[in-house]
Amino acid sequence: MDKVISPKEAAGMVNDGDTLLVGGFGLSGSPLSLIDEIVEADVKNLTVVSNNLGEEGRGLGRLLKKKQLKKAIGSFFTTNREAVRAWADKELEIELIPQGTLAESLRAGGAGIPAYYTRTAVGTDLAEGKEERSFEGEKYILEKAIKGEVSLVKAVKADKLGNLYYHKTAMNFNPEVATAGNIVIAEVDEIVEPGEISPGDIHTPHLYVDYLVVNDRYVKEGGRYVEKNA
Amino acid sequence: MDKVISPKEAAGMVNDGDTLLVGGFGLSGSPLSLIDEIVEADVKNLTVVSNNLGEEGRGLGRLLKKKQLKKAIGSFFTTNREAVRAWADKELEIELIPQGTLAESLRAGGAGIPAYYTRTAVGTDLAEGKEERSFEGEKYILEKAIKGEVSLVKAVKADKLGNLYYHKTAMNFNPEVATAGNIVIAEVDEIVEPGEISPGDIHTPHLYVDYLVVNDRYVKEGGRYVEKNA
Amino acid sequence: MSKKMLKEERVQIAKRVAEEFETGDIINLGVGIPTMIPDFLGGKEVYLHSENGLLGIGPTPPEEEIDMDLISASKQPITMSPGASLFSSSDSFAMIRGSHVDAAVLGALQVDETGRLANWAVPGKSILGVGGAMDLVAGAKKIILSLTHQSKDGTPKLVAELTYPNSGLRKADMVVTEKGVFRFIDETMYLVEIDENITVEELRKITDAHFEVSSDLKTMNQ
Amino acid sequence: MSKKMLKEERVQIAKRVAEEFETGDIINLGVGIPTMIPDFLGGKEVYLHSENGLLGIGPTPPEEEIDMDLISASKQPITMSPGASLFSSSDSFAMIRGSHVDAAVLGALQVDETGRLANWAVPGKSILGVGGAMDLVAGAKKIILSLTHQSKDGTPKLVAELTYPNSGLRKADMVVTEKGVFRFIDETMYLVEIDENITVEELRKITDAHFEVSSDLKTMNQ
Repeated sequence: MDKVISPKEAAGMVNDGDTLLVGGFGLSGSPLSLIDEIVEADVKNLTVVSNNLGEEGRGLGRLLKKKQLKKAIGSFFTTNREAVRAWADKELEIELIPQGTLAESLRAGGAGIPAYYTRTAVGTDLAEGKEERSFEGEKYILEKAIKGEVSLVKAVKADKLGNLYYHKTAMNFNPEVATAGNIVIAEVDEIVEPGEISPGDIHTPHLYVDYLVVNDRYVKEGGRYVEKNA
Repeated sequence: MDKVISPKEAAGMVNDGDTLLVGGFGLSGSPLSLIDEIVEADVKNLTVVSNNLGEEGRGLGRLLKKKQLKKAIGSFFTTNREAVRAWADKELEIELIPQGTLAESLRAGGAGIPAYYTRTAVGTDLAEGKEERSFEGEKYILEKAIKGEVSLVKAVKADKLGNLYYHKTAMNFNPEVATAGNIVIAEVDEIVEPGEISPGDIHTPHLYVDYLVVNDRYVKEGGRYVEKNA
Repeated sequence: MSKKMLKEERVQIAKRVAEEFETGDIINLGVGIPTMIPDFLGGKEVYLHSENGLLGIGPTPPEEEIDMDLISASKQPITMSPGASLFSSSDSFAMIRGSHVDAAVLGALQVDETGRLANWAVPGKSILGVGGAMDLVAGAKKIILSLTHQSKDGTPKLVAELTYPNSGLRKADMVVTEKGVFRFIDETMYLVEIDENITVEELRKITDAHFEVSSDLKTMNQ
Repeated sequence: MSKKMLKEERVQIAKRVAEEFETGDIINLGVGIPTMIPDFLGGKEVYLHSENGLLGIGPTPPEEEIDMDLISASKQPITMSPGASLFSSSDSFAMIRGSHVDAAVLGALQVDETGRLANWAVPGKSILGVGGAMDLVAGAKKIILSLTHQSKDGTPKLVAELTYPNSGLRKADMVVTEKGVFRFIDETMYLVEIDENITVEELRKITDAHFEVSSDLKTMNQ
């Protein structure tokens, strides 16, 4: 039951046209090594579901730069100028989802809930085409679960079984993303023995995690992940 | 911002006819002192939402014995003979909900989700009267959120702000119950200073908790809570 | 039937179900016979999910280490195996409903010849308990039913059509009794293994459900 | 208008919003002016919720203690105050959507005279970012808008009717600008406080929205 594979093997599981679910809030909690590996693997026509597209030329921004993306689904792309330009040039489709709806739809995808109702976005442009329904006199819209072929998450630590521990607010969307992909790959800085992460500290239990990859490209310096050979 | 009140003050917040949401799986994680206090407060016509009704004459079983309950909503009452008898004698209404649906509906109640779809119970007697709908060729039923006037939860530890830490599987329904009541009262064995429970160990953040009550009737002996003066 | 024989039958069933698992499987064990399965896993490392909020049930603790706040879904004291994790009820059932549990081993009152099952209520009696049964039936990747072939009075539990309230639309993948092992393929029941002390003809007499006999019929637990 | 004056205006707004809070309040602060509010809370202990997964934002860390995996929703480095807790995005937005956050202080591009607001998109421009704005508008117990009274070119932001895409059906409870404080009662906008350097008549000239003047009109920040 060894879940540890090489970054290259992990990238090989991503196919042209796949929908990738990717954890992270900006660059924090983003599986940077895995993303770089996918950039090198040259797959294309990908749909990425993630809160942002990393930053310009960093993290998921690299997949955009290399034109491997067909579509981005998330809550905030405005600050990535390349995303804005690619969208304007019709090189990139964008589907905007309120941040909380994005998180809940990913959770629903992992939890066997095909759809749920929310007040968020009722009456706005983002509710267009979505079914509206009242409960106890208030209006809600129906939101569908989000699932994908491959989930990529980043944890600071895993045990060999695949239990994950996230560091502070680098947790963000990772626990939800880890439940909603057919194949779930976790990039981690460190792998320890089972039992070393105590039962109450495990954020993502191992039944969600198919493969572990050790982050081999980035080190944390001065509170930031920087490229090892940069 | 002192959230600590006496058990008597806590029980005084429960009114005749209220719906109480109560944490616990059997007696484990059950707010035993608070329940006893409510038994003495003599309120009646209560609806209790909880996985079980404690055990015969223990925990929520005491509210039943004293005929303070109008209705019980939960997943498993068969092993409480008094509940079975009260139901047969039409002294107690029972609404049966699958355990996972109960947990999810309480979560939905706290999370501002009025309703969601699930496969659980489709085609069974427990789906009677529930709306059925297909998503991608599979059948689901619509389940509504559960909310209540007062939530009663049990944690082993709280800090003064009201952050809660549950002990092992005594967690069970408590985190969900703590989100879904208008008034949320937590019974705890111990209250510590803010910061003593580390940020990653807090199971229920303090924004959910209105009042804290110290368990003054039960002590843990040989791995079981027993009455202090029994 | 003596108590001893019943115990043997239950062991026979538990032993056979245990063979189904592979190292790494996530398994949820219902009450009754399924709770005996861990004793027969041999070297296989599987992970036991308890719907009240734990993945990684360890061995039963000695009396002096019992903590009734560390219990299984059957409310029995347990321990945690290395790598175990704790979570809330909604998180636990998200695992079940979301099909992250590889197999649920459940008892059943009846199973019909297409695999539909009844395991929570008896007609005419009070319906006061369902627990996690319907969530598991709807959500687990594989449903294995473990039950004695007949009820105490000899009534077949493998029936042509359910007379007890069903537990969901989802059908079982496999049925293990002390008399044989059945698998469902395209809603048809196949006998794939049979106890050495019974013939197919004798088995048909105590089985109300129609079943086909696998061309590759084997002897059970051998 | 000089940069200094703009800074003063922003301080004026942040200071006034800070007065709204009581010890114990759970507050979510949007980007821009709202991030200045913590400096003006005085002794009041409030708890700052960050939608990326933290309750209890502490002071900005010194450079040598910055950890870019401990950041606010504006992606700025933060610290944790005693009693802070960490959680995932879905848990964080369950708090917001479920109305467990006492107040959201948001910027706005426009607010109409009934309290409806626009704070995420400009007509004709690409709509590529919404973040948590709509979740907060729909879910927070109280919506306080903090914005400069006019845009840089003098266009009123308090309008009779929105021309920008709205952020939800939910209406604001309060608007604070450097010129005054407005509250909504039954979908009518009331001026309740006014800056000492402007008259009501002058204020009407730079306000497109119709507002009533409170019978109890006070001077702002005094």
